[in-house]
Amino acid sequence: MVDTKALNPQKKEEKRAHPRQEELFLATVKGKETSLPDDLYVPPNALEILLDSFAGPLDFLLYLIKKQNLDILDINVAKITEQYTSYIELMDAMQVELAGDYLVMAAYLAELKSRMLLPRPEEQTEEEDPRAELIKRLQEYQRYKEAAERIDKIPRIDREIFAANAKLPEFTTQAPLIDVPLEDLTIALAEVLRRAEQSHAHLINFEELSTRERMTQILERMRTESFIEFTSLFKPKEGKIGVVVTFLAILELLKDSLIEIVQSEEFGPIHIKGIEEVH
Amino acid sequence: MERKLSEILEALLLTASRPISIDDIVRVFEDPKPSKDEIRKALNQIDQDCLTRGIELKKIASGYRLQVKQSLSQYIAKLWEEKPQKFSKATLETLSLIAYKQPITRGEIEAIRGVAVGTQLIRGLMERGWVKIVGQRDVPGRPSLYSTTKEFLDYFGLQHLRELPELPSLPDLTSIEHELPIDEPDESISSSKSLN
Amino acid sequence: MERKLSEILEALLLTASRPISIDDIVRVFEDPKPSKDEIRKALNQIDQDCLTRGIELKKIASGYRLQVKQSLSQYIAKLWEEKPQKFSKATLETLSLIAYKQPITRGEIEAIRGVAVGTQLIRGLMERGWVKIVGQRDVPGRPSLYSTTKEFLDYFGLQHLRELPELPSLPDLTSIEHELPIDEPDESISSSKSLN
Repeated sequence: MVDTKALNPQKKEEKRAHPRQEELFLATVKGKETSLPDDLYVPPNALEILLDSFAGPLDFLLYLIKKQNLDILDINVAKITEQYTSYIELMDAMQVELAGDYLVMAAYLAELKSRMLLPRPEEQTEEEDPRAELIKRLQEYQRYKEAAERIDKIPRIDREIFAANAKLPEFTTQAPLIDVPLEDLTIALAEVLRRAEQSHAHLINFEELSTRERMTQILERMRTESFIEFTSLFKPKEGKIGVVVTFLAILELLKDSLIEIVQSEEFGPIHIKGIEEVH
Repeated sequence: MERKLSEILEALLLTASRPISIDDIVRVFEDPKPSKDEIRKALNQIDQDCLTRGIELKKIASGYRLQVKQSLSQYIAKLWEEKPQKFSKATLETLSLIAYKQPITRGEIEAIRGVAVGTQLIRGLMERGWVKIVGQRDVPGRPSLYSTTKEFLDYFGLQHLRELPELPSLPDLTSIEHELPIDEPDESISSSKSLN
Repeated sequence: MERKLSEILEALLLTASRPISIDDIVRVFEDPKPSKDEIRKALNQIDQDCLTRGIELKKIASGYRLQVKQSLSQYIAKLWEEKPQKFSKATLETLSLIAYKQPITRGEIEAIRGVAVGTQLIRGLMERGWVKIVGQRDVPGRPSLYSTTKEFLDYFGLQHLRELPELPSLPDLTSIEHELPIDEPDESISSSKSLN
């Protein structure tokens, strides 16, 4: 059962054209159909919640609780959690960030409700209403969330700003440009792999370097020849290993759709050629 | 000479792969070095010439940069083979917290965002050169204090932090106390609007 | 229009990291596309304008490119000497990924590193002559494939890529479970030694 649904992503585009949300989002509060307030930003693909007393995006539910139009004690937090879980399943990898946001919201609600339900210990009587604390935190977060959205709109390098570069002339410098010991390179790679290992938890296999080198050599040759006879790629003096390496390199390039293998007639010579650029 | 100087400056700007400052420029010359004023004049000359060109001279935090006029960036995007990088919400929010509240510790960022900030995320920001450690807060654990860098401003084409978009103001806390009708515009918002 | 076209072309030439052909240029436009003749005219215009600039238009086999006039090379060299750029961790990691995993796209590098790779970073490696584009991967966007160059091998005194130091083997996933003391030999290693 999946009673959550992601809002149509194309609403994002519509939103751009019409900054106000107009009638795009609707919610039902205590059986009454309600349009969303203008000052509430509901992201595309918002998590929609379906409860007895409320149906609509979670963003709006939180908004109502903030404004005390809805009592947190009336809210079935367990149901929200359940719907959140199925929502995550719906979201593809791209939206995981958004899903994380809703986890935060759901957690707030759960925490808030549990605190409201528990009898308050005597010595904490002057403690603030947990709702006020929640509101303060949400508001502070809201400010920076909006600030982040504004920063995201500033023109930036490689998106709206493109730095102009011309090719360097030939030149020689007295001073050595940089000094990189070879080990640094390996250490750097070991480091990046270790991190990749930690974050992805899967092995990244590195093919034999000689195969990689051969792939580069073949690609380079194709820049000038574009049509190479298959057999000319093999150098007898490289021996069996050389043949295997070259063959593996060809298979890799084929797999990556970087080359094609063609034969104009049966038993005719085999050629490899680059993939035609599609215009 | 004037003409010649602007040619040299153009060549420098187009090959530095980074913004260059007037000091950078001065250092390139043997004696007699051009004065800073002469350099500024030549930069103005370039700026003028750019009116009929595809590029423009932009002054940003760490110096000057020649960049494609923004009205033409649509064409560049077509030729550009890599999709522009999108930043995750987590990255943008962390970056904006550091930008607006610097210097700030990771704990303070986490307190506002309500979720943990991954080491990977901060490391990524530091590696891009947008964020740096500027000190330690004098509390137990001595957590690092983060600030944004000139490169951060360069990346967004800004000269100063104050050019960042204004931080949204906090809604009035007292107005939340009283119940508001759902389907009518929120009073607190309309009153805060009148402040702007 | 003439003027405008040459502005667009200049912008394209100054942002492409490779020479661009007239076909490349045509592709950038929506209908009505400029004719090849119009493009050639606009290129001529740029060539003319460059007489008083620091750059010149060059036609080479694979297309056109704008490059700094050779006569200004002494200043460029000075700028490069001035700041003997230190290789950042990001640059080293990118370079090592290109070396060990070539041919590789920028997206693939980013996927492994977990953070974005700036355009300038790759440009820097290409300008230094250590990295070059050897093709385009046949996927949407046709991202460039990067490989290391002969100069790269020369710099490190290598004849072949396979002479690069062997990669430290990745930690065995199962062995990560239990922590091992650093200064004592790993059991698995000592047991494999006994086989020799």
